[in-house]
Amino acid sequence: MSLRKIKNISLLIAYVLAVYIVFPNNAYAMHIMEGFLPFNWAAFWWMAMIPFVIVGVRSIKKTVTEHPSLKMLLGMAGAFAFVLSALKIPSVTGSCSHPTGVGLGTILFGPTAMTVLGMIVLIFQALLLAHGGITTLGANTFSMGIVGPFVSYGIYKGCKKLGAPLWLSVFLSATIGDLMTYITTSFQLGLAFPAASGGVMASALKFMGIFAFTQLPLAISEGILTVMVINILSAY
Amino acid sequence: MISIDCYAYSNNLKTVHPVEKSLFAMITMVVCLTSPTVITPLIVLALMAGGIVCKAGIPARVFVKLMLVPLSFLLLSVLTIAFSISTNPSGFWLAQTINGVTVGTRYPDLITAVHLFLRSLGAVSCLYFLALTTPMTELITVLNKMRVPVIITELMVLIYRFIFVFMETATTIRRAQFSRSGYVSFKSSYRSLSRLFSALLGKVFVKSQELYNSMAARCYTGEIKVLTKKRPVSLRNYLIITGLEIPLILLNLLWR
Amino acid sequence: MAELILEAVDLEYSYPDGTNALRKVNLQVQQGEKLAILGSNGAGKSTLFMQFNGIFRPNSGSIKYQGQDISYKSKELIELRKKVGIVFQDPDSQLFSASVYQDISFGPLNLGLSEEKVAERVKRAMKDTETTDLEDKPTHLLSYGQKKRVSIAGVLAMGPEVIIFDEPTAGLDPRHAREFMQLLEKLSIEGKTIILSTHDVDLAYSWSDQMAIMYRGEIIAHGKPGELLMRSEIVERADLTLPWLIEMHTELVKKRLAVSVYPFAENEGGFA
Amino acid sequence: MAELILEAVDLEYSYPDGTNALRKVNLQVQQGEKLAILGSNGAGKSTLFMQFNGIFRPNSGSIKYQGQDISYKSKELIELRKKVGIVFQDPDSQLFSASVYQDISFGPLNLGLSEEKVAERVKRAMKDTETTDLEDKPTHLLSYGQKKRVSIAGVLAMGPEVIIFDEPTAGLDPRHAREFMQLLEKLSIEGKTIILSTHDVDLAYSWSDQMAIMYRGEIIAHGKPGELLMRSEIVERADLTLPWLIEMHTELVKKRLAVSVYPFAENEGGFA
Repeated sequence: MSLRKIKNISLLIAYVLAVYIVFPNNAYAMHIMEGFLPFNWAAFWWMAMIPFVIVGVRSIKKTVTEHPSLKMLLGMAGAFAFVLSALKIPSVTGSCSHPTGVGLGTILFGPTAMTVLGMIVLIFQALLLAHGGITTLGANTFSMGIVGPFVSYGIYKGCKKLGAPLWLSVFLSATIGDLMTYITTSFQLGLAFPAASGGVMASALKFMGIFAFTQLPLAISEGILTVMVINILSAY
Repeated sequence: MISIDCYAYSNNLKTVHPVEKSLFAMITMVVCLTSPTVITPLIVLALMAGGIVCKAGIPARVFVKLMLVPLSFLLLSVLTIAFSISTNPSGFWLAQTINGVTVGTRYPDLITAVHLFLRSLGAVSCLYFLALTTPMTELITVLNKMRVPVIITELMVLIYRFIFVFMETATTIRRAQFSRSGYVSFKSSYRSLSRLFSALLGKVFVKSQELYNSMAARCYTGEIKVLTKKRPVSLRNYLIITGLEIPLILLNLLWR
Repeated sequence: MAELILEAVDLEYSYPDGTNALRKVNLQVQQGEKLAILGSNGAGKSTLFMQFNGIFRPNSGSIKYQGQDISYKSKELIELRKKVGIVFQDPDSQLFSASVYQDISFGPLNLGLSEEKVAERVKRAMKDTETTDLEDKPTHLLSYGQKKRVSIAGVLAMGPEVIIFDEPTAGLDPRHAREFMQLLEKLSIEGKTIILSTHDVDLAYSWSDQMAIMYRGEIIAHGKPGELLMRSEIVERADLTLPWLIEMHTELVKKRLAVSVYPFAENEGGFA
Repeated sequence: MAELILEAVDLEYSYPDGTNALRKVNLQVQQGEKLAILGSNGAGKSTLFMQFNGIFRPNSGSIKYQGQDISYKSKELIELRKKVGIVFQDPDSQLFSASVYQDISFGPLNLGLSEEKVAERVKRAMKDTETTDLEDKPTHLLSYGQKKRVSIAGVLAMGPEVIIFDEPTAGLDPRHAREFMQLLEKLSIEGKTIILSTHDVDLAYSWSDQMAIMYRGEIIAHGKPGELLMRSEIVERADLTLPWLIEMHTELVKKRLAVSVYPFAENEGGFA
């Protein structure tokens, strides 16, 4: 083995170890923390979020006037999503992660409702657990409450149309929904902090690379788990 | 159950009007975010630490522990910004070239990273000031005053209440699973968790119907109206906020 | 005192999934009465209660409030629910807000009262249920007994004439159950009509002045508690046990140590 | 019979939020014993139980199983939990699987047994708890009493030596409570050691052969039930009520109608 190869391998090991030390539980890696985005970008993502929230509010209002008991159901679904995200799931690499519940929620309640619920859950995560933040709420809602659910929903519907079995549609929708959330966040960070050479793309790729270690296994674990839950639910 | 939440109901500032606390926290946060210098975040950090520990009476140990929560995200992201990989070894301040690929940090990136690090910590301390001193139920009424759509605040009321109900259920189910040797292997962990999730979800459906019935029994007709106890408005507090913010804003402006 | 306030006439009800929950239920409740409805789990007690303030609508038969069939139009329903309050068994599915004060104010606000009136009512209800010092605590930090008291306050604040309690002492330890019964006594003295369901025969016996026994969706007996419980065949059919006072008495009568009238006047019984 | 199976030594425990839950708890449980732990809500009964199979770890002091300090390494914990099973109070949180069969098989499957072995155990446990005909039913359609039985089956299927029941009769109507006590008797005859918590003094008195009284995280008395309950100051301090047999006896002694030994031998008491 050449010296170079050893150096490369040891660099990789150092990276893995570093991630393990920094992320003992992979806690909420993909919520951009309070104050991390520059003011302009924080404001931009807030603006980007608002139209989607308005659409979500309208659609919820409509369903709720037709079926008043759905308000309680939505409220409890939101609480459920919060509790879900506070539980650790064993990741396929052997460590632990927190599920996002985006895939499950979208399949059950649709993407527009998930935008509003997602935003509220993110507010509570910021204020009760200090994961994410108020200024970064727009950016986080955009990735977790808008991109994630809509991608999940599209894939779920698309797969069903193509005649894929339920488990596959559910798995792909939850896994890819999760991955898209993380890719969006990487781009948000890349946009705010472009690299001196290579710009936004280089920076986004850098963030993707760093978080891949925690996010890829999480996405797969969550996919598996969502399939198992949907299986139990559809059996009874 | 959630320590931040517990302190919000038991700290010395809990009777201060929620609008005053929100204003103070949010203005300071914006000031911190827009600061061109590392001095402002440091002052903000000290100010909030003082407010949380001395005024609100929250143990310093708790505050320090909470400040460590976002540290994993912060360190990893800040390092990502500080270090870059490139095939062009020029312009690096500190670097290591292996195989034609250079890993290292450039001076401006390093400055950005340090600034970012402090700014985030300053902003987080503002968030903590708000979260640790203001009960969530009162924050929701502040949102009401800000004309946030009613449906959002209504959902927030319900979600906040039932977070704790479901958390308790989840905890008892988990204990029951542990006592029957759940989570002992990889396979059993997935089995345990998927059942925990679906059992909880089942509860969501049952409980929401029960809640609807019991609210209907109390004349619920579609809108969740509640009365919140009014907190006294203090002119003195507004003066303090102004007195603290103006120098900080001036510092930001003069630095440019 | 002998005025009919609430009445179920030939009530039939089955759940949407087809479960037969109530079968030809007839029941009269007098104003100011203390009525205990005894029955095992699943006998139909809770389902009957949901009929009393119009949450469920009977398949046939009717509910009368002060002699009039209740209407299921939303305005009249609100009038009814103002008069007939239900305290549900599980406070965790009744309390919707984390703030005690907010939760209690919900009912009176729905009645369209002014904010001052509501504030006054909330204060009064908190005083009556001794929850005033819980005001600033979030619901999730309260004990089970405290939550129970808050949920009662939420109903009291609406100023109902009839208060229905679904299994009120389930999950309470003896001391809290005793405190709860004292609160009930107070309400009764104030002139409220009180209906409660329980499967604790001792409690029902010592507290109530009327008793109904339900079994599988039917009311199989209704009358004075002492008379009812002396008929041990009914008690056994309803999957209940005899109260110890009566059990003791029966033993003593067998051994010719006591005379065969029913033991003690009501409200002098054992625990509770 | 006189062999120690489970022991708590100077156990101290406080919850992460600082609540002091257990204070210097010492308790010995003999093999094959029927131990009732009495106490009001929040006395620390459930917290103590969670220590017995290692779900909570004491701040100081220790739990001994068959004379050895228990270890908190995951392998040894599995061994311990195989021996010491807990049936939790709320069957809804114990039944987390969709069907009865799935739920009962959860424990044995986690022990890594072969499918045949698991099937055999499940069958046996269903027979013992008379739930065989519920096998394919979804758990949410069961009645409260059935849920309770299934949750016991889930623990029995793991083949424990010691079975702990947290408030087993809470929420059960008298008939189901009676059936449950019969099941307990059967398990006891098979040689299982049984611990249960309750605030029903009558039940504890008539069933147990050892009794401990907990109050605010401490065990304030431990001994034979008859002797313990004659000391009314303890019972009152623990916010409990006297069993009616003893209450009656005390009254009779006062009126000089009976002699002052404690009434009836244990296991001959009233209801249950």
